Parts: sequence; structure tokens; C-alpha cells
Amino acid sequence: MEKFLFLLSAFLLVWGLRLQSDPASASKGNKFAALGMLIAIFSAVIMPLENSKSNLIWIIIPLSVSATLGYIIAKKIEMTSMPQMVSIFNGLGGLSAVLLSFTEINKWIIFPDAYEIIVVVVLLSSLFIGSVAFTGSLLAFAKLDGYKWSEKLTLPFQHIINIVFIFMILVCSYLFISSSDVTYLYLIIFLSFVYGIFFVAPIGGADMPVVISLLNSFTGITAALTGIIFGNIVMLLGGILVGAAGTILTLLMCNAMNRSLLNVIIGGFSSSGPSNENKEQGDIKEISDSDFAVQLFYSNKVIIVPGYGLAVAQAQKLCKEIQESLEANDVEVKYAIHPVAGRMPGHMNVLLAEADVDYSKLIELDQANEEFKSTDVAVIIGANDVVNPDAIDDSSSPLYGMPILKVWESISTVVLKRSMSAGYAGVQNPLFFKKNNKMYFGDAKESLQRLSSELKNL
Amino acid sequence: MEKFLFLLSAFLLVWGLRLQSDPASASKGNKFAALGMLIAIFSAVIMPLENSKSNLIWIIIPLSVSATLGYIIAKKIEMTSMPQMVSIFNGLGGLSAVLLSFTEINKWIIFPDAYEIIVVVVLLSSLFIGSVAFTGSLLAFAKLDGYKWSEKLTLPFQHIINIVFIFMILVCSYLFISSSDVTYLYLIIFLSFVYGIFFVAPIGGADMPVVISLLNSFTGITAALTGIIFGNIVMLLGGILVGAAGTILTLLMCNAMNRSLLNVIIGGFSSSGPSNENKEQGDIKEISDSDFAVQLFYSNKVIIVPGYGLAVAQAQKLCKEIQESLEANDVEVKYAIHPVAGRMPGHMNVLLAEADVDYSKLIELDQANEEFKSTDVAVIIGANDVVNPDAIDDSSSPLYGMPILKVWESISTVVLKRSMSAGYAGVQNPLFFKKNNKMYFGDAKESLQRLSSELKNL
Amino acid sequence: MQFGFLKDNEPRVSITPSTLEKFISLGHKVSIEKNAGILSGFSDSRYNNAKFYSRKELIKNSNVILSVNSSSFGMLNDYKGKVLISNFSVDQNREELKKEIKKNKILAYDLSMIPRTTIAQSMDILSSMAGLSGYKAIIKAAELLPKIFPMTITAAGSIKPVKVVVIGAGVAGLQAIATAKRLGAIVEASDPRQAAKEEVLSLGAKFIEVDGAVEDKTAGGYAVKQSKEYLEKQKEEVSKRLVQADVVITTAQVFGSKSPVLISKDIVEKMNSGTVIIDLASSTGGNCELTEDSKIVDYNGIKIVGNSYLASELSYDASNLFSNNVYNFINYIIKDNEFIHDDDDILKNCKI
Amino acid sequence: MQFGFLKDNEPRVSITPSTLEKFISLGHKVSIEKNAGILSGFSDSRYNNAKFYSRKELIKNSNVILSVNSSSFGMLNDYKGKVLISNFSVDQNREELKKEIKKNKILAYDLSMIPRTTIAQSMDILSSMAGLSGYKAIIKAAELLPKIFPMTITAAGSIKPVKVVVIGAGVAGLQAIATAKRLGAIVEASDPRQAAKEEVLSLGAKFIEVDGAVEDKTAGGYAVKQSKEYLEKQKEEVSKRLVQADVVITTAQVFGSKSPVLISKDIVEKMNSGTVIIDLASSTGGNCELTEDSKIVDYNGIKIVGNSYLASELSYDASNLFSNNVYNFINYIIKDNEFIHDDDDILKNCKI
Amino acid sequence: MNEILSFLIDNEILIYLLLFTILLGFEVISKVPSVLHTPLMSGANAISGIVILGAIILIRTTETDNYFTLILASIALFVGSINVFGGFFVTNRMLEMFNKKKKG
Amino acid sequence: MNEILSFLIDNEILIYLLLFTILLGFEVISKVPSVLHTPLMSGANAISGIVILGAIILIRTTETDNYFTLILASIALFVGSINVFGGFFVTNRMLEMFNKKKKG
Ligand SMILES: NC(=O)c1ccc[n+]([C@@H]2O[C@H](COP(=O)([O-])OP(=O)(O)OC[C@H]3O[C@@H](n4cnc5c(N)ncnc54)[C@H](OP(=O)(O)O)[C@@H]3O)[C@@H](O)[C@H]2O)c1
Ligand SMILES: NC(=O)c1ccc[n+]([C@@H]2O[C@H](COP(=O)([O-])OP(=O)(O)OC[C@H]3O[C@@H](n4cnc5c(N)ncnc54)[C@H](OP(=O)(O)O)[C@@H]3O)[C@@H](O)[C@H]2O)c1
Ligand SMILES: NC(=O)c1ccc[n+]([C@@H]2O[C@H](COP(=O)([O-])OP(=O)(O)OC[C@H]3O[C@@H](n4cnc5c(N)ncnc54)[C@H](O)[C@@H]3O)[C@@H](O)[C@H]2O)c1
Ligand SMILES: NC(=O)c1ccc[n+]([C@@H]2O[C@H](COP(=O)([O-])OP(=O)(O)OC[C@H]3O[C@@H](n4cnc5c(N)ncnc54)[C@H](O)[C@@H]3O)[C@@H](O)[C@H]2O)c1
Repeated sequence: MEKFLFLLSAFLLVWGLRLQSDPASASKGNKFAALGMLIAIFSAVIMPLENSKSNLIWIIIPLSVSATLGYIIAKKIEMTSMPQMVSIFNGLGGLSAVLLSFTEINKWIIFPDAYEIIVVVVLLSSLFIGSVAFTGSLLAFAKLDGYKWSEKLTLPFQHIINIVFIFMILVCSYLFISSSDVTYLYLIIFLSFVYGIFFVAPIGGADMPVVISLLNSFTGITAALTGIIFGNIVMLLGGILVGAAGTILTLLMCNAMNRSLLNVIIGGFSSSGPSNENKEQGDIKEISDSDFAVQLFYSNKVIIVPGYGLAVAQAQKLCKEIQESLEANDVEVKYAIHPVAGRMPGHMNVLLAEADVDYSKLIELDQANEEFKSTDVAVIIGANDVVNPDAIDDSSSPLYGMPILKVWESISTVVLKRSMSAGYAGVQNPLFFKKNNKMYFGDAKESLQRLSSELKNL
Repeated sequence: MEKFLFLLSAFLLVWGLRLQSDPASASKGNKFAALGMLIAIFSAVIMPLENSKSNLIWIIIPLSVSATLGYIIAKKIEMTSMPQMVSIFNGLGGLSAVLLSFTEINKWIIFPDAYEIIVVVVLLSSLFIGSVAFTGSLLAFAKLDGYKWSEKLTLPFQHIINIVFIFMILVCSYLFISSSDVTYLYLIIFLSFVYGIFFVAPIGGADMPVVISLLNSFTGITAALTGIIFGNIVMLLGGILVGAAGTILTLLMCNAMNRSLLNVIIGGFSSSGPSNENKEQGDIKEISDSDFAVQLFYSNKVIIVPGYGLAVAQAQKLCKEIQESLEANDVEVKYAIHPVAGRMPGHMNVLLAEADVDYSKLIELDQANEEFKSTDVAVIIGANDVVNPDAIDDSSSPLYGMPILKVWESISTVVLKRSMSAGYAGVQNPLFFKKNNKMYFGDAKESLQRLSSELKNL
Repeated sequence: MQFGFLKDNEPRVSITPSTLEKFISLGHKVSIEKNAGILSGFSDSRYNNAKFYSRKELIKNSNVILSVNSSSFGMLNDYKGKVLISNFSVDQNREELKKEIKKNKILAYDLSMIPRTTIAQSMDILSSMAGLSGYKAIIKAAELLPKIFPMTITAAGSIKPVKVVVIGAGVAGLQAIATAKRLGAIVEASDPRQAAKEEVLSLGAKFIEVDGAVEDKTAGGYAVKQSKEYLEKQKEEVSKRLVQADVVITTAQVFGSKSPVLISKDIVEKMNSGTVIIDLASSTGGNCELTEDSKIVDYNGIKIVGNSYLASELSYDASNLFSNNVYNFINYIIKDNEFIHDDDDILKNCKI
Repeated sequence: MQFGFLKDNEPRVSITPSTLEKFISLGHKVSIEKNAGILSGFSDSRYNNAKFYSRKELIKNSNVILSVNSSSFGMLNDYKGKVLISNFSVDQNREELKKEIKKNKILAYDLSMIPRTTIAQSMDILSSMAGLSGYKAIIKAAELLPKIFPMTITAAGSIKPVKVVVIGAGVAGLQAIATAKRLGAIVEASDPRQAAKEEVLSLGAKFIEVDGAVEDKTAGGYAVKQSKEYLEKQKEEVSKRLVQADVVITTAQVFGSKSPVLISKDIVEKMNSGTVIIDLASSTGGNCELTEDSKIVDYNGIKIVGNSYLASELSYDASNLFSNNVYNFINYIIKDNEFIHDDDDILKNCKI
Repeated sequence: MNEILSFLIDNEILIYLLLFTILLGFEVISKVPSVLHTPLMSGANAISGIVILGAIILIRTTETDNYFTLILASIALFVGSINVFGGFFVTNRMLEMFNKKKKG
Repeated sequence: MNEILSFLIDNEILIYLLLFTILLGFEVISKVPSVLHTPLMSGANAISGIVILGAIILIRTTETDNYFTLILASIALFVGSINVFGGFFVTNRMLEMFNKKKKG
């Protein structure tokens, strides 16, 4: 019976994870996985064991308290602090593995015959990896949450120190196994904790998600190792699964950020991205193809603000294509036409007429400014001056006083242009640095092509 | 050692299959899988066995002969008869399983203690499934190759007869196991062979690929069953893998044809499709989305012949889109404009100008008739009268004497229209029944949409 | 055979340098009246290998004489025993014409009577000229209208797109629709023929639905006379659009009878000042009550252009198409330097 | 403040019913000369809440007086002590004008001097009118050309697309490009400004490349006078296209000086008969040597239209845009019923 | 070393299982769009809390008076299951936004 | 029935392995574009020829004079390996055309 339940739970875990890799079924997938986990827990509680004791109370209480706690935390936490939360959770998972290995190793110290050496080796590995995951995750949390002290810090000769640490841990392990002396055990734990910190310390806050994912796959591996010890196949498989999936995920995340994993771990955070150019004005955020596509896809209302850049790129047909594929998914799409967008009166009209955009989809300045308030995403394609908030805010701007499309009143904005360079009026645009704005760089024709194929893949 | 090799081969089989599911790596994937298979064969030959005899000659000869034969067949066969070939191969695989099971069962008859009953059950299942795969595949081959006798034939009460057959096979199996009487064994084989034919007989030629895929997953399952008998884990895993993958593939293929599997198997091929209407004039052939896309994609030169239907469907933009994605892959695309295509002078010009097709891509009648000779595919979109060969061949046709676009001089033609109904002049078009013509039915807007997304997946 | 091409009493000409070449290469002899092509941009020097004559000489030296319009012939007496090929549809009195032709032993082919079959299309002057007229109708309307066609949002305010109503979606009507759409107008069209709806939609315009049209499949593409009720209903539906329209193009013709009056005076009175009506049916009475043939009427600021001959304003293209039609026709009826037998469908139709 | 709008000596009017409403809602008093809007389609009855006067009364009753063209004012003596707002660019002699204005204690704003900055664009009458002229230039060319614009393949032969060359890709030129493209022409354009190339390409037309243009970024969008060599080179490159063109639109103007002559007589002589040249720069001398302002010259079958006032043929839309420009200007310079101080950039530019 | 080797040979099927699980883990994730990266990480993290099964088994097999082990194991169970429950709940919240609209 | 049940219980890990293999089979194929359907079918078909391993093992364990079995098994091996070799070669040819042109 419980074997069947375990099998079922293994299936649910795999299937759940699988469903989670598609936006349409992700939520269901998570529920599947959770159900699988519940079944596994239940089975572990009821499964017949050789010398089972009735320590149920020791199980029920921690389980129920943590379940409630987990629920409350998840309810209360702000959307923006989710990654931090995941990081903490992961640390706790690591800690749990550490505690378990520690207890088991203690068993071995007391009854050296209880386990073969290989088991002890496995236990020590689990202890080491779990510890690294634990302290690493906590530091990652601190970095994500923006604690000053946690900012990127590199010791001189970091790599050498790391290698020395690993070496010391190996030596202690050898000594411990041959001597069964607990001191060595404590030393191993301590060194592992410190190593976890060293591991994460030099990596910049922006790379934290990658690190967390990596540490997460570490935790998976400890779970698998512990599974071997306890002879529980679901633990083993679940652990391996997470270990493998976590590794791939880590690589994918690196990919999406255009960095290599090695780069993240060794290099710390040094180079690149147009993001660094305009630091004085604040930070800009880029949006990835798929994030952009999903964001549009799951919107109710999108307003496109075309500008001169759309004409330069001659991307009007692609724009129409995107409009149509969004509309096919019940997204309301409109075009906000600023009176001076482009380089001649009515430039945008000529452009959109060429792409055969229905007149009824075009809205003028005043109406647009009404509608932005109820808009999920305003997509600014090659426009600049006509969406420059300085026209309202900054009386020294050459644009001051010109009526402007207040795109920033929509929930979020995405600006498509090739670089950070200015528009006709030659002034920088503070919109690009606003909190709810993302940039999508590239020639509009290419950008929209990418977006369009991404949308079709959804 | 051989255990490791088996593990490696299992990995290669899985990984090879995985790589095959992406056009970019498919060819590599096939090589991986082939390598895996070679390693598995090699390991099976060298692996230590309990009471191994040196019958190597019995292995080497069939292996080498069949390898050569397989190579020659694959070299010689025409691209168009590939599906037939797969079908034959699959039948042979099934036959192989049948022979093996049969020999093993004979062992049991002679030494009833050699196997437990459950093993015999497994063997009988393997025998049954293998036989169905064998005769079914052969019939599928005949249908694909267009043998007249093999055309769709349904007995009255087909379903009932099928059920009776299954029942009889079960009864024989029971009798066989309890009596060990070979007669029953032969009866089972015979019934299974017939059942295989009954299984495929009512299904129409167009659905054959689905059937082959299904039979293929059957073969996979027999391989797995045989794997259990011979205690070889790679056989088991490989078989299961093919069984599972084959099943999914079958479903996907059904999906792509917009049919349900049940529909294919039970329904035979009863309903729908404009294909049956115009039998008197000869046979028309439909082309599938992906075949169409691939054919265009790998062409050097495509000429599009637009007609009134393109205007009715208002699909000119999509047409342009397809032109562009073909051009992006170095396919030369032109438009042949017949002077009276459409319903007003210059209708096609208006239409294509709206889609912003460059004037230089338009060619007139005389030039087009020159160029068709060097054209891979002529795509006729919603045109009819202007490509009617009767204007040349049939002096009784109301079109007789009108200059016409001789599309059929290109290597192949595809006609996009909604049905087999006539054009403006009200006469049927013999082009549709020509050997190198395929039909792609549907409103041009929808058809081109399908084609376009298929092209983007390539 | 010796072909003579007249100088017409309008800008178009029935032969152009490029068709001349085709005639020559078929071995025909061609004479042309002096300055025949000048108004279409073809000075005499551009015609190679043709002889130029005065009218009198031309008639004397040719056995087949061609012109764009039959009215250019002048007195038929001058053409005794000749073959005449032209558009005779402008001649109002058909019976009279027939008598005259018989009397002078003339063999006359009326190109406006080419049947509207797919195969005859290359000789069909009505089609080719109607296409040009449809285009020109919109250009003329745009020239006369005090508004621009496309929607335009500018810093100085927004301009709404112009509304165009096309009545009669035949060849001319469809071309007008296409051209108006190109310029950015919102276009609606009306026509009693069932096929017209699909054709209008195929150009991306809207169709004004009216129930109860009479259809006669045997009429070979021509519209038949509609019932009183239908015309009433149509008038009502269309009128709703007319009073909001900026440009109205009418092309509604019924073969062999006066064109239906679809825009009455009281509707015109409800229209906005500045509206332009181009009535291409004016030669057969016009679709608007106030139309006067070949005139621009200004009625309370509404301009009503009655003009069925707009193609001749596009003399260059029109001459090219016309002369091709003529060439295709000649090529069809003359085989081995002989006129073919008269039991041919197309010839039967054209011969007067 | 009391605003008076004159009836101009042309179809446009400087106030329309909809801008009138805006004036009223701001609390301004508005008087209009009788029948001021009639030629733009706005009869007096369509203006609500305005007073109608004869010219004399109007001047007496208003302190700010507006018109489309300064030439409509007549003698400036009549406007002693008033504020005048109009387009004074037509007045040829600027110095004379300044004296006259000073003498009569007139405060005059020249709307044609609005700087070409982004924020002033809503008052920029040159922009708004140029856009309309560009559109109309193509329409007029299409009306005069004996050809149709789009490529058309028909049973009666194929028609090649018309070739349009646009010289000067400013506001008018760009709009002409867009309109010609819409009608299906093949369009090429030339302009010495560097930005113009991208702008031309952004409309899907071709740009005629000429090296060595002089650029002055401080000129605020206006082209500066070009070197002799450049003009030569440009002439040569452009001429190659001109002799094959069917339609030529010229808009090349250089602020404050005579427009450059870009099409000399000998080039015109090489052009095809039937070609149409629309010279929008004619009021400042024209870009074609043969241009005569406000006339259509027919030179060997080539029609040269010299017309810088095409916008006024689109009187309805033009009046709407113009009156919006005027309103935006008034709204900008009058705060709390007072004219704002003169250190403003825009005012400094406009005040005469 | 020998121990490990013999372990491997003894557990042939287990090795296959591990290999296939790893492949499955790779395969399942390999085509995920980047918007799902964070929720997926969170979901996978929750699954890694499976380690608590070990804690449960440990507790159930420990003498009722072995408080040292019981307490340690209980803590392990507690922190581990925060990972599990918190993880699933948090993931769920992240994923809810994808439910807003079904695919067209 | 009982036999089957005990078989299942005895082979716990095997069952997991089968389950995961099936999942892997599904997963590997689930996102394949339809152009690859035929080659993939062909490739999978070649793999299903794995049944010849059975023939090889059978031959190797059969007495050298048991011609009945040897012949049958050899035929099985022969037809099966036509499936294998022919299958891979044919698939290879089908897939070659995808190599002709790289994606734009
Ligand atoms: N409408 C008129 O009549 C008229 C006439 C003259 C001047 N203007 C002035 O022009 C301006 C119009 O405003 P606007 O917002 O439309 O344009 P804008 O302010 O000039 O901005 C256009 C933006 O498009 C981007 N861009 C250019 N080419 C692109 C491409 N191929 N792909 C993607 N992005 C591209 C440019 O950024 P990157 O370089 O970073 O890509 C630029 O920032 C106003 O200042 C207006 O006053 C208007
Ligand atoms: N050019 C002119 O000036 C003019 C004027 C009048 C008449 N005509 C005549 O019209 C004909 C023109 O020839 P053509 O080849 O262009 O047209 P056609 O012969 O009329 O054929 C059009 C074809 O398009 C198909 N179709 C219609 N709607 C469709 C849709 N939404 N999607 C896909 N297919 C659709 C129809 O088949 P399904 O119904 O099966 O889809 C039909 O067979 C000639 O006979 C010509 O003489 C021409
Ligand atoms: N087969 C061919 O090759 C060919 C060639 C040319 C034309 N045609 C067809 O012939 C038909 C007529 O062409 P046409 O332009 O010469 O026709 P036309 O000039 O005789 O009439 C113009 C249009 O007016 C319409 N009309 C008649 N009464 C009307 C009313 N009361 N209200 C509104 N509209 C009314 C007619 O239906 C027609 O569409 C079209 O269907 C055309 O496609 C076919
Ligand atoms: N910022 C704004 O809001 C705004 C508003 C209106 C215009 N503008 C800009 O001002 C500029 C001029 O506009 P305009 O239409 O009023 O200009 P314009 O009427 O003064 O001149 C018309 C065009 O002729 C060109 N030209 C001059 N010499 C030439 C030559 N030798 N050959 C060919 N072309 C020649 C000019 O470059 C200009 O493009 C444009 O760049 C326009 O975008 C800006």
C-alpha cells in the first residue's frame, strides 16, 4: 500500500514539475507537486517500519506548526520579496539535511557498526552540501534584501582560500572517519558553514537568483543522499530530480541573463550591458523576450504608442501582426497617436494605414491619457519626445508645456528603441528610468519580430 | 563492463530520441541512437552468459546480411516511398518478436518447468502484439503504396467481429496454457495475424501514418515484453521508451491532422474531407501543413499565383508574410499576375500593393510561363480559371483560347481553395487532378495562417 | 489588309506606337490620320513604319477604318463599302444607325458590344475604360473636395477620414473603391448584383445590404432592371449614408435602358456643403436627379460632376489599353487576312 | 478681450465653429466678418454666440484682429492701435511693413515666424498648411496626368507605375511622398538636409543621394543655402530621374532667400510629354526655371503648375487646422486676459 | 573504492533509475520560458524539502527517550517542512497571476 | 493475479524505472514539430528493433545442434536487424534534408 503511495507521489512530483514548465499549467503543476509531497509525508508517517516507535507527537507538532507558519508567511509576504523568501526556505531545507546527517553520524559514533563507511561518507557529503546551502542561502537572502554589509565582498586570493577550505574539510573528514572524534565533526560543520558564506560572498546581488537556484539544486542533492541513507526511494528520486532540474534551471537562468555559470560563480559581477551607461540618471531595466511576451499575453489592455522609430524601422506590419495575435487572445489593443509623433503631420496615420490598422483603434492624446489609467502595458515603439515626462515636470526642458502621452500612468511601460540616445528634441527621457518601465533594445523591426515569434510560442 | 555498455547504450537511445525531436539536432540524434543500438548489440554478443554456446556464426551472418541489405534499401528507396519503407521495417520488427516468442514458447512446451506461467502469459502477449504489428504493417504498406485491393474495406459488424476475435484469442490462450497443445498456439498466431489485418483494413490511406506510428509503439511494447523474458534491461527500457514515445507521437499526429485517435481506429474513414466529392474526374491529393511548409522551405524558387480567392479571403498580408519568411531562407519568390485574375482590371495589383509587395516581384503572363519551367513549387492561392489547362486543351471549354498561366510546368503545384467548386467561368479545373498537384483546402486566410506558423516552426 | 486609324474628336487615339508594331509584325499595313495621337502624348514621329494622311486620303487608302468613338467618323456616307470598327454606344439612335450602315454597305463592329465572357475580356473596351474611369472619378473628387482623404492626427488638430459612397460596384465602381481605399477613405458600396457583395468585400470596403434584388444569371454580368420596391429600399438605405458622405461615386447602369435615378434632389439638399458627387452614368441619364451630362453642377455648395468619359482624361493609358483591345479584336476576327465567319459568339454580338 | 476675424481674400477662414466654441469657453468675445467662412463650408449660421459685422464695424469693435493672410487686411492705416495676428510672409517688403506697423502703433504677430520647435508645433501654420499642400500637390498632379498612378496588369495590357520625384523633403515634400506612395507610385526624393534621408526612407520611398550638403544645426530645421558645387551635383543626380519622371513635386525653399532653381529649362526639354511638375516653391521664385507663380504653364505638353497656396484649395481642413493654430497661439500668448511678456522665445520670433 | 563499485553493480537497476531521473529532470525543465524561472525555482525548492521524510522516519525509529535525537530530528522536520509548506504556498501565489487568462 | 502482484512488489525499483521511462518517453516527444513526425516515427521504429538483442541472447544460449531454435532465432535476428539497420539508414536519409539548409 504505502509502496503504491510512494510511487504515486513520485509520479506526482515529476508530473507536477513538468506541468510547471508551461505557463498555462504551471499553477496546476504546483498543486500536483504539493499533493505528491503530502502523499509522501503521509506514507512516511504510516509506512510499516521494522522497529517503529510511537513518537507521533514529535512529528505532528513540528509539521502542523510549520505548515501554519509557512501558510502565513506566504500570505503576508509581498510579491516583490518572493525571491528572498525562496532563499530563506532553501536555507531551512539545507539546515534540515544538516541536522539529519548530524544525528545519523552521531548514531554511527555511538554504534560504529550501525553503518558501513560508505554510508558515513554519504552522510558527511550531505552534511557538507547542506551546510553550504544553509549559510549560502542566508547570505543570498541578506544580499537580496539589500543589507548593506552583505554587499559584494571579495577576500584577496578568494580562489586559493576556497581551495584550502575544501582541502581542510576533506582532511577533517578523513580524520573523523578514522578516529570517530566528534571534534572533527564540529570542525567540518564549521568549515562548511564558512565555505557557504565564501561561496556566495563575492557574487553580486543581481546574480542572486542564479545562486539561489544553484544552492537549491545542492539541497536537492543532499535530499537524495539522505534518501540513500534512509532507504527511501522517493527521497532519492525527488532529490535527484530537483538536483537535475535545479542545475538545468540554473544554466537557463544564466543564459537568460547572457552570462555563463562560471562567470557568475568565479567572476563575480563585473561587465557589460547598456545598463551601465546612464548611471547618473538612475537604473534602467531590460525586459527579456519571453517576459515581454507573457506580460502582453496576460494583459487585459495594451496601448501601443508609435513614434518616429517605428517609421524608421518600417516595422508597421509587424506591429499590426502583434496587435492581431494579442487580440486573438482577448487582449484589447489600441494605438495612442500623439499629434507630433514622427516627422510630418499625420506621419503615424500614414504608417498605420499602410499596415491597415483600423481607424477605430487609433485614439488621440486626450482620450489616451484617460485610458492609460486602465492600461496594463503601454508599449512605446520608437517614440521618445512624445512620452517625455519632463514636458510636465521640468520647466527647463525644451519640451516643457507640450501636451504629452502620460504612458507612465499605466501599470507598466515597455520602451522599444535601439539605444539610450535622445529623440528629435535632443533631451534625455526620465521615463526610461521610472520604476515601472522596462527597456527592450534593438531596431524595432527586429525587436518586434522577436516579440512576435515569442508570442506565437505561447 | 557490459553492464556499463548497456547503461551507455540506454543513455544514447534516450538522448538520441530526445535530440531527434528538434529539427536542428535530429540528424545527430539519429546517429546517437544508432550508436546506442550498435553498442547494445555488441554488448549482447560479448556479455558473459551462464551457459553460453559459440553459435557466433548464426549471429554474424544474419546481422551482416541484414545490415548490408538495410543499407542498400535505404540508399535506393525514393524519398516519396519512405513511409512505406518504415511500415515494412516495422512489420519485420513485429515478425522478429513473433518468432522469438514462438521459439521461447516452444521451449516451454518441451520443458514446462523452464518458465513460470506468468512468463508464458508475457510471451503470448508478445506473440499477439507482434503478430498484429506484423500483418497490420504489411497491409499499411500495401495501402500506402496504392495497391487497389488494399483500399478501405470494412466488413459489416466490424466492431463485433473484432471483439469476437479478441475473445477467441483469449480463449485459445487459456486453452493453450492449460493444455500446452501446439494447435492452440498456431491458432493464436493465425487469429492474431488476421486481427492485425482487420485492425488496419477499415482505415483510409490518408490515416496510414498514424496507424504505422501506433503499430510501431506496439512493436515497442513487444520488445519490452521480450526484454522481461530475456532479463535484458536495455531491451525493456528501449521497448518501453519506444512504446511511450510512439503513443505520444501517434496522438500528436492525430492532432496535427485534426482527428482523434479513436476516430481513426474505430471510425475508419467515413466522414468529411472534400476529397471524396469529385471522384469522377480522378483523384486529388491533399497536402498536410508540415509537408507544404517543408516543401516550400526547401525549394529554390516559388511562384505564387494569386486569384480572386486571395482577395475574398483578404489574406494578402499573410501572403506577404510567407513570401518574407521564405525569402529569409533564400527561396526566390515571385508573383505571377494573370491579366484577368480577380474581378476587376488590376485587382491583384491593388491587392498586392496593399500588402506592400514590391513591384519588382510581379511578373506578367508571358514571363511567368517562361519561369514556371524552372520553378519548384507554384502556389495557386484562390485562383482557378486563370490556371485552367482546358483553355489550351479543350476546345469545348468556355475558356478555350484564353492565354493561361501554365503552372503545371513547374515541378509541383499546390492549390489553395476552400472546396472543389468552380471559379467565375463555372467550369471544373483539370489542374486539380494532375499528378504533380496537391490541394490545400480552407479559406485562404486560415490556410496561409497555418502555413505561416508551420514555416516559422521549421 | 489596310488599316486606317482616325484622329478622334477627343484626346484618346485608337492606335499607339507599341500596338502599331504588333500590327506591322503581323504583316498589316497601317495608315494614321495626322496628329491622331498628339493629345495622348504620341506625336506622329513616334509611330514608325506607318503612313500619315489627311482624313480624306486615309479613307481612300484603307479598307478597315478605326476610331475610339463612332462620333469621330462624321458622315457615314464617306465610308461606303468600308469596314468600320469603333465604339458605337454613343450613337443614341440604334435603328437609324443600322439603316445608315446598311445603306452604305458598311461592315461595322461595335466594340462596346463585346460579350462579358472571360475569354473576350482582352477586347472588352467597356471594361478597360471603366477601370480607368473609376480611378479618375476618385482623383477628380479629391481635386474638388475641400478636404483631404486620409485620417490625420496633427498638432493643429485631427482630420477625420473622408467618407466615400460608391453606387454600382461594376468595373468602374470597384476601381473607385480601390482607389479611395488607397487614399485612406472609409468606403461603402451598394449594388443589386449578389456577386457584388463579395467583390466589394474583397477590396476591403463595406457593402450596403439591401434585400430583394432581382438577379438574372443569363444577363452575362450585366445588372437587370430592378423592381420598384427594391429601388425604394435601396434608396432609403443608401440615402442614410449619402447625407453623411463627402464623396459619392455613381456608376449604376442597366444595359439598354436609362440609368436608375438613385439620388433625388431632396437627398442632395440634405447633404453637407462641399460634398462631391461624380456621376459616371451621366451619359445614360445619370444616377443623380441633378446631374447634367458633361457639366459640373454646383447645388448649394454640392458639386455634381456628370461625366461618363473620364477615361479620356487619362488619354495616355486609355489609348494604350484601347488600342490593345482593338488589336486583340482584329487579331481575333481576322485569320489569314480574312474576316472569320459570323457564327462566332463574339462577332455575332458586335456586328451591327 | 475682443477678437475680430476677417473675411479673407481666399477660401480659408481663420476661425471655424469648433474653435469659436473654445474661444467662447475661455471667456473671450468674438466677432466675425460676414460670410467669412462661406467658402470653407461654414455659413454664418453655423457659428453660435458670435457677432457678425461688416468689415468696418468689425475693426471698430475688436482689439485683436486676425486673418489667414496679411494681404486681407488691406491698408494698415485702418488698424491703428490694434493687435494684428496673421501670416505676414506674403508681404514682400519686410522693412516697409515694419515701418508701417510702427507708424500705426500696431502690435503685429506674424504666425509664419513661429519657431520650428517641438513645443511650438501646435501653433505652426507653415507646418499645418505645408502638410495639406503636399497632399494636394499629388492630387493635382494625378488630375493633370494622362496616366494612372498604380501598376495595373489587365487583359488589355499592363500599365507601369508612375514615377514621382519629390525635391525638398520638408513637411510638404514628405506628405507628397506619403500620398504618392499611397496611390501606388514609385517615389524618389532629394533633400540636402541629413535628417531628410532617414525621414524619406521612413515613408518607404527612395532617397537620391548627393554628397557634400552643407548643414547648419542651428538653423532650427530650416535648410541653409547650399554651395554651388553641391547644387550642381544635386542637379545632375536629380536630373537623371527627372527625365524619366511622370510627376515632379518641388518644395525646396531656403528661409529668407529666393528658392533655388533646380529644374532648368533644358531639363524640362528632355522630359516626356505629359509630365506634370507641381512647384510649391513658386511664391519665392519657384524651383523650376519655367515656373510662373499661380499659373499653369504648358511647355511642349509638360505642365508646370506654380502654386504655393494649394492648402487653400482644401479650405475646409485648412481652415480647421489654421484656426486651431491661431487658437493655440492666442492661448499661449494671452494669460489672464493679458499678453505675456516679450522675453518669450516664441513671441520674440513672431513679433514684427 | 571497491565498495562503491560493488554497490554500483549490485544496484544496476537503481543506477538506471538515477540516470533516467536525471534525464527526466533535465528534460522537464529544458524548454521553460524565462518568466517561469522564479516560480519554478521556488517550486523545485519546495520539492527539495522532501528531506523531511528522513526526519519522519528517523523520529519514528528513535527510542522514545532518546531526546537528543528526537529533538534534533524534530527541529530538522520543523525547518524542513517550513521549506515544504512555505515553498508550495509561495509558489502558488506566484503562479496565480498566470491563471488570470486561459490560452486562446 | 497474485503472481503479478508479488512480481510488482519484488521489483519496486523496476516499477519506478518503468514509470520514469514512460514519462521520459512522453516528455522527449511532447514538443516535436510536425515536420519531424515521420522521421521520428522512423527513428523510434528502428529503436524498437532492439528486440534482436533477445534473438542474440537466444542464439548464444541454444545448444549448437538445436537447429529448430537456431534457425528460427536467426530468422528473427535477420528480419529484426533489417528493421534496425534499414530503419536507421532511412531515418538518416530523411533527416539529411534538414541539414541542407540551416535555419535563417
Ligand atoms: N510630427 C511632425 O510634424 C514633426 C515634424 C518635425 C519634427 N517633429 C518632432 O519629432 C518628435 C517626434 O517624437 P517621437 O517620439 O515620434 O520621435 P523622437 O522623439 O524623435 O524619438 C524617436 C525614437 O525612436 C528611436 N528609433 C529610431 N529608429 C529606430 C529603430 N529603427 N528602431 C527602434 N527605435 C528607433 C530613437 O531612439 P534610438 O536611436 O535609441 O533607437 C528615438 O529615440 C517630436 O519632438 C516632434 O516635435 C515632429
Ligand atoms: N479581372 C477582371 O477584370 C475580371 C472581371 C470580371 C470577371 N473576371 C473573371 O474572374 C475570373 C478570375 O479568375 P481567378 O482565377 O482569379 O478567380 P476564379 O476563377 O473566380 O477562382 C477563384 C477561386 O478562389 C476560390 N476562393 C474563393 N474564396 C476563397 C477563400 N476565401 N479562400 C480560398 N479560396 C477562395 C474559389 O474556390 P472555392 O470556392 O473552392 O474556395 C475559386 O475557385 C476569370 O474567369 C475572369 O474572367 C475577371
Ligand atoms: N467576365 C469578364 O471578363 C467581365 C469583364 C467585365 C465585366 N464583367 C462583369 O460584368 C459586370 C458589370 O460590369 P460593368 O461595370 O460593365 O457594369 P455596368 O457599367 O453595366 O454597371 C455598373 C454597375 O451598376 C450596377 N447597378 C445596376 N443597377 C443598380 C442599382 N439600382 N443600384 C446600384 N447599382 C446598380 C450594376 O450591377 C453594375 O455593377 C460585373 O460583374 C463585372 O465583373 C465581367
Ligand atoms: N520641430 C517641429 O515641430 C517642426 C515642425 C515643422 C517642421 N519641422 C522641420 O523643419 C524642417 C523644414 O520644414 P519645412 O517643410 O517647413 O521646410 P521648407 O519649406 O523651409 O523647405 C522645404 C524643404 O526643401 C529643402 N531644400 C532646401 N534646399 C534644397 C535643395 N537645394 N534641394 C532640395 N531640397 C532643398 C529643405 O531642406 C526642406 O526640407 C523639417 O526638418 C521639418 O521636419 C519641425
